[in-house]
Amino acid sequence: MFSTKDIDRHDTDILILGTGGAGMFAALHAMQSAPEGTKVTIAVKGLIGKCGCTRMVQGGYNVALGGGDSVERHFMDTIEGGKWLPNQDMAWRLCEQAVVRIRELENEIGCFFDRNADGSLHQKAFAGQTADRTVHKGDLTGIEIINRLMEQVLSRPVEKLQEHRAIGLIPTKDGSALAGVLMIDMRTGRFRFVRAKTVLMATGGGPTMYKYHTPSGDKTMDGLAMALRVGLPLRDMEMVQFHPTGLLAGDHTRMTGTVLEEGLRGAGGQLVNHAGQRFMFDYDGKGERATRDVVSRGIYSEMRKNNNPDQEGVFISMSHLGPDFVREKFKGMVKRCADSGFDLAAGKVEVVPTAHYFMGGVVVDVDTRTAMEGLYVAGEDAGGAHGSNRLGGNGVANSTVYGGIAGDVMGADIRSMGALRDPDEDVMAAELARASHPLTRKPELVLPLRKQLQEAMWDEVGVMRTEAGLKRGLGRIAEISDALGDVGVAADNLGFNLTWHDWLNLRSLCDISEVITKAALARENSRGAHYREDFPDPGAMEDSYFTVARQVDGAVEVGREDVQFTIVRPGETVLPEGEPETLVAAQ
Amino acid sequence: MKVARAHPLWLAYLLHRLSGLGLALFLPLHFWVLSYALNDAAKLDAFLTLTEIPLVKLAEFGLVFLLAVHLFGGLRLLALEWLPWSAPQKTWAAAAVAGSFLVSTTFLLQAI
Amino acid sequence: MPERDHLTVTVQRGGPDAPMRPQTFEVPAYDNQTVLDVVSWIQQNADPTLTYRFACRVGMCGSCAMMVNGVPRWTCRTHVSKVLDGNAIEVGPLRNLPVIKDLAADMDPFFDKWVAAEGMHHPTRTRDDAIEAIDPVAMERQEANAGIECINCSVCYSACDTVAGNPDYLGPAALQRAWTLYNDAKDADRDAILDAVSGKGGCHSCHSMGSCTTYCPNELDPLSAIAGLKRATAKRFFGGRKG
Amino acid sequence: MSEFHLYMAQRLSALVMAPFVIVHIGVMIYAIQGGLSASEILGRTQGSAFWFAFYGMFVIAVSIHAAIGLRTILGEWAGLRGGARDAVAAVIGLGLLALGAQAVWAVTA
Ligand SMILES: Cc1cc2nc3c(=O)[nH]c(=O)nc-3n(C[C@H](O)[C@H](O)[C@H](O)COP(=O)(O)OP(=O)(O)OC[C@H]3O[C@@H](n4cnc5c(N)ncnc54)[C@H](O)[C@@H]3O)c2cc1C
Ligand code: HEM
Ligand code: SF4
Ligand code: F3S
Ligand code: FES
Repeated sequence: MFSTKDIDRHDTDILILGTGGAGMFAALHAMQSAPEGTKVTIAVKGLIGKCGCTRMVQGGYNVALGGGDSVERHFMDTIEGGKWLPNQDMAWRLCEQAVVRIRELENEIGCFFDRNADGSLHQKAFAGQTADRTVHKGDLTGIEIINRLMEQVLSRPVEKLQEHRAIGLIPTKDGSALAGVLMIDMRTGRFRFVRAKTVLMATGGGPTMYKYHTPSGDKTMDGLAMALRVGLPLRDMEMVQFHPTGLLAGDHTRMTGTVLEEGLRGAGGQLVNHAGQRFMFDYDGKGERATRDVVSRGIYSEMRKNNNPDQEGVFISMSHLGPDFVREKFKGMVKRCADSGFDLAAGKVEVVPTAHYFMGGVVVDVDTRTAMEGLYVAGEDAGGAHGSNRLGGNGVANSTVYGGIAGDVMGADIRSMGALRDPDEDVMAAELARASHPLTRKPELVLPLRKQLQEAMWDEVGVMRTEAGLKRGLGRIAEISDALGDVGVAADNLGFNLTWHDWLNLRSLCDISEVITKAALARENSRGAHYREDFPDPGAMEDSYFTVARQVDGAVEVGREDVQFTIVRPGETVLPEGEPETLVAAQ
Repeated sequence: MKVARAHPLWLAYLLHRLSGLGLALFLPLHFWVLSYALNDAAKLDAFLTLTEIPLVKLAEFGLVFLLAVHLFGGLRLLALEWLPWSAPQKTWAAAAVAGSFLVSTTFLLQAI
Repeated sequence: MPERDHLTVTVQRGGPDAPMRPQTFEVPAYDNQTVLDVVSWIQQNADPTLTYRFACRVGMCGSCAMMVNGVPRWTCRTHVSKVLDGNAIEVGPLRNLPVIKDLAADMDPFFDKWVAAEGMHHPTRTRDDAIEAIDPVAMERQEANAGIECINCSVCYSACDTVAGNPDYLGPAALQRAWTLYNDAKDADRDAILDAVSGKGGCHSCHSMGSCTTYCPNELDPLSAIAGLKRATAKRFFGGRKG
Repeated sequence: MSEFHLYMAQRLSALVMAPFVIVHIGVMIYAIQGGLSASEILGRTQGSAFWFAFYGMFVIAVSIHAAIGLRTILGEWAGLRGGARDAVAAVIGLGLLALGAQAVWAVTA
C-alpha cells in the first residue's frame, strides 16, 4: 500500500535516537566535539526529555567521590554484583567516568544534588554497595537530571524530530555500514528516512513485555528489535531485572506494575502473604532487606503457593511503623498511593515483582561502537556493563557516562567520514512493508494479544525459570507473534494513531521476547537476575560465559562466549591490600 | 469546554480588574461634573442634590466600594510583589474585601 | 465494589484540521481507575483512533496532563472518584496550547518560553573543577529548592488566564524556573535572567491570580516565585541589585 | 517604554495615589455629613495651593495608572495588540489628564 516513494527524505550529520540520559548527553557532547557546522538531529518517540526512564530514576546515581570510596571499590562492587559477567573494560570505564560526569552534571548542566551540612554532596548506600556512593536529589533524582539536560538541549541549535518513532536501521547496499534510519512521524503518520553519517541508538530497552513492569510506556524494545534485524549481536539477553515491589491494582489500570520504592523495605516495611504471615525470613536471613533478586523470588514463590484467584500478590505493610512516621518519611510515595486509592501509611498495599531493567543489549566496545560502521549504541540499549545484575544507581550512571562518550566519539569519527551513505532500497522497502503490514489487514483489537504476551512472559520466562517452562514460553510467543500478523489497524486515519503504534510496539516486544527466552534456555545456571529452578547453581566463576544472540537467516541463534577477565579474575580484587570489605556501617 | 477557576485569588484578581475598569469608566464623568464648577456653581449644586436620591446613594456606595476594594486589593498586590514576604494570599484578599466593606459602609452610614 | 458499573465519558476530539467536537463513551467502572485508564480504555477497546499522551504513569514526566471537568490535571494520578461529576467525566486537551489531535497538545510553545525565560543553567565551572560546596539551609538555596521539582507538565500554564489573554506571556512554569536559577548560587548570569523576564510577556504581565499555585499537582507555588522576580527587577531598577 | 517601565510606572503611580485615595475617602466621609453642596466644596478647595497640588498630582498619577491598566485589559480582553493598543491607551491617558486638569482648575482656581 505504501511504496518507498511515499517516504520523506531528510539528511543530517549526527542522528540520535531517544532523549533519556544517554541521548541527551550524546547530543550535548556531539555539539562540543564535532567540527563547526555539523548538523545534529534528535529523533524521539515522545517529547524531548519527557519520555523514557531516566526521568523516573528515584534512588540516585552511583559515583565514587573519595572519602574512603574509590573507583576500584565501585568497580569491584559492579563486577561482584554482576556475578562476574560484566565486560570489565566497560564496567571500569563506567566507574571511572562517572566521576567526571557527575561534575559535569553539577557544574555545566546545572543539577543540584542533595548536600551534607558542610555543603559537600550527600551520598548513601544502595543494597550491594560497600560504600556510601549514591548521589541523589531526594527520591526524584531523575527529574532533576533530565530537566536540566532537557533545558540545555532545548536551548541549543539541535534539530528536533519529536514524536518520531524509529522503525528500521537501513544499511548500505553491501551491508557494511549504516546509511540512516527509517521512522514514522507519528503526528502525521508519514514515513521519513533520515540519513546520517553517525547514528546513536539510545532507545533504552525496556522489559515491558511482562505483565508487571515499571518502565515508561514508550519503551518497547524497538531499538534491540531493530538491531536484531540488521544482524547485530545481542548479549546477556536473558537478564531481566525484577523489582520486588510493584503496585498491583488490577490489569485494567496502568498503575499496576509501578514501583513502590526500595526504601520502604529498608525502613522496616514488612511483606506478608495471603495468609497474613511474614515470609521473607524463610528465604533469607536478611528478611525483607535482602537484595532485589532474592526478595523477588521470595514473593514469587509465595504467590505460587497461593491459589486464591482473588488475591494474586503479597502485601507490603508499613503501619506498624506508625502511620504518621510513614507519611512523613515517604511523603511522595504515600501521596502517590493515595492519589490512586491506596493507603500506604495506615493500610497495606498489594505488591508483585515487576520487570524493571534490562541488562542485555547490543554488543559494543568501550567507545560505544558496534559491529556496523556508523552505528553507536549507549544506555540501556547497550549490553555488557552490568553483566547479570545492575546495581541500583548504576543505571543512570551508565546511560549518562556512555551517552557522553558516544557524543564525543561520533563528533570525532565524523571528521574522517566522507559523504552520506546511500541506503539499501530493498531493505527500506522491506521495513516499510513490515511497518505497514497491519494496515492491510482487517482491523481488530491489539490489546488482547499484548495481554497474552505479558501473561506468557510472566508465567514462563519470569522470576524463576525451567527448561519446560521456557519451551512452553517459546511456543506461546510464536503463537502470539503469528496471531499479531493477522491483526489489522484501520488505515484511514494514520495521524497520531496510537493503535498502529501499539501494534508496532507489540511487534518489537514479541521479537525480543523470543530472544530473551532462547537466551534463558541457553544459560544453564543461575546468576544474578537469571534463575533456573532446574539449574540453581551459579556455576564456576572462572568459567563464566555470556550469551550472544543474533538473527541468522530469519532465525534467532544463541551462542556462548567466555568472559574475558581483563582487569580482575574471580577470587581476586583490585582493592589495595588491607582494605576493609565494606565501608558501610550496618547493611 | 468549561474552565473551573473560581478560587479566592482568582476572584480577587477579577474584583481588582473590574473595580479598576469601573473606576476608569467613572473617572471622566467625575471630572466632567467637577468641571461644572468652573462655569456655574449652581449647576454643580443641582447635580449634588441628586445624591439625596436613594438609588444614587446606592450607586455612590458602589463607587466608594470600588475605590476601596481597588485600593486595598492594589496594596495587597504591591505588598506581595515588593515586600520580601508572601503571606497566605487568600487571607489578604479576604482582608482587602473586608476592609473595603468597612470603609464603604462607614461612608454609607455617615451619608444617611 | 464500584457503585456503578459504567461511567459516561465525554472526550473532546479534533485538531487543527477538524474542529473540536465532543464524543461520548460508556466506559466500564473499576475500583482502581485513573482518568488515564479511562482514556486508554476508550482507545484500546472502543475507538482505536483516539489520541492522547502519557509516558511514566506515576506523575513524574508531565506528559499526560489534560483538562478534566474543566480542571487541568495529571490524568495518571487522578483517581476517577476524585473528579466524577454524578456519573460523568469530561476530558479535553490542555487549554492555552495548540492541539495536535484530540487530547494531545503541542507543548512546543511552553518549552520555547521556558528557554526564552533563560530557563537553563549558566555555568560558572566545568567538569574539570570540583563540585561547589553549597550550604543546604541557606535562605537562597531554600528559595531555589522550592520550585525545583517542577516536572514541566504545563498544568499551571493551562490554568492561567493571563496566558489565555496574552500569547506573549511566558507563563508560570518558565518564570518559576527563572526564579529558581536566580537563587542558585551556581548560576553565573543573574542579569541575563532578569533581562529575560523583564521583556514583553515577562513576569510583569502576571496578575497574581494564583491559578498556577492552586492547580499545580506538585504543590509548587509559581505565584510566589513570580512575585520574587518582580521584586528582584524592581530592586535592580532602584539600584539595589543583588550580588 | 518597555513592559517593565510601564509596570514600574503603574506601580509607582499607584503608590502615589494610595495616600491620596485614603485622604480623599476620608474627606468625603467627613464632608458628606449633612449633604454636599458646591459652595462647601469650593469653599474648602478654591485658592488653596495645597489642594491644587494634592488633586493635581492625583490626576497625573491616575491618568498614568488607569491608561496603563486599560492598556493591559485591552490586550487581554479585547485582543488589541501592538501599536493600535498603545495608541488607544495614550489617547485615554491624555484624555483623562485633560479632563482631570480641567476639573482641578475648576475646583481650586
Ligand atoms: C522506575 C524506575 C526507577 C529507576 N531508578 C533508578 C535509580 O534509582 N538509579 C539508577 O541508576 N537507575 C534507575 N533506573 C534505571 C534508569 O532509569 C535507566 O537505566 C536509564 O535511565 C536508561 O537511560 P537511557 O537513556 O538508556 O534510556 P531512557 O531514559 O529510557 O530513554 C529512552 C529514550 O528512547 C526513546 N525511544 C524508545 N523507542 C524509540 C524509538 N523506536 N524511536 C525513537 N525513540 C525511541 C524513548 O522515548 C526515550 O526518550 C530506574 C528505572 C525505572 C523505570
Ligand atoms: C488607590 C490607589 C490605587 C492602587 C494602590 C492601585 C493599584 C493597582 C495595581 C497594583 C494594579 C495592577 C494590577 C495587575 O496588573 O494585576 C492596578 C490596576 C488597575 N488600576 Fe489601580 N490602583 C489604584 C487606583 C486606581 C484608580 C483610581 C483607578 C481608576 C481610575 C485605577 C484603575 C486601574 C485599572 C483600570 C487597572 C487595570 C486592572 C488590571 O490590569 O487587571 N486604579 N491598580
Ligand atoms: S509548576 Fe507545577 S503545574 Fe506548573 S509545570 Fe511545574 S509541576 Fe506542572
Ligand atoms: S495563574 Fe497566571 S497570572 Fe500569575 S499567579 Fe499564576 S501566573
Ligand atoms: S504519565 Fe507521566 S505524569 Fe502522567
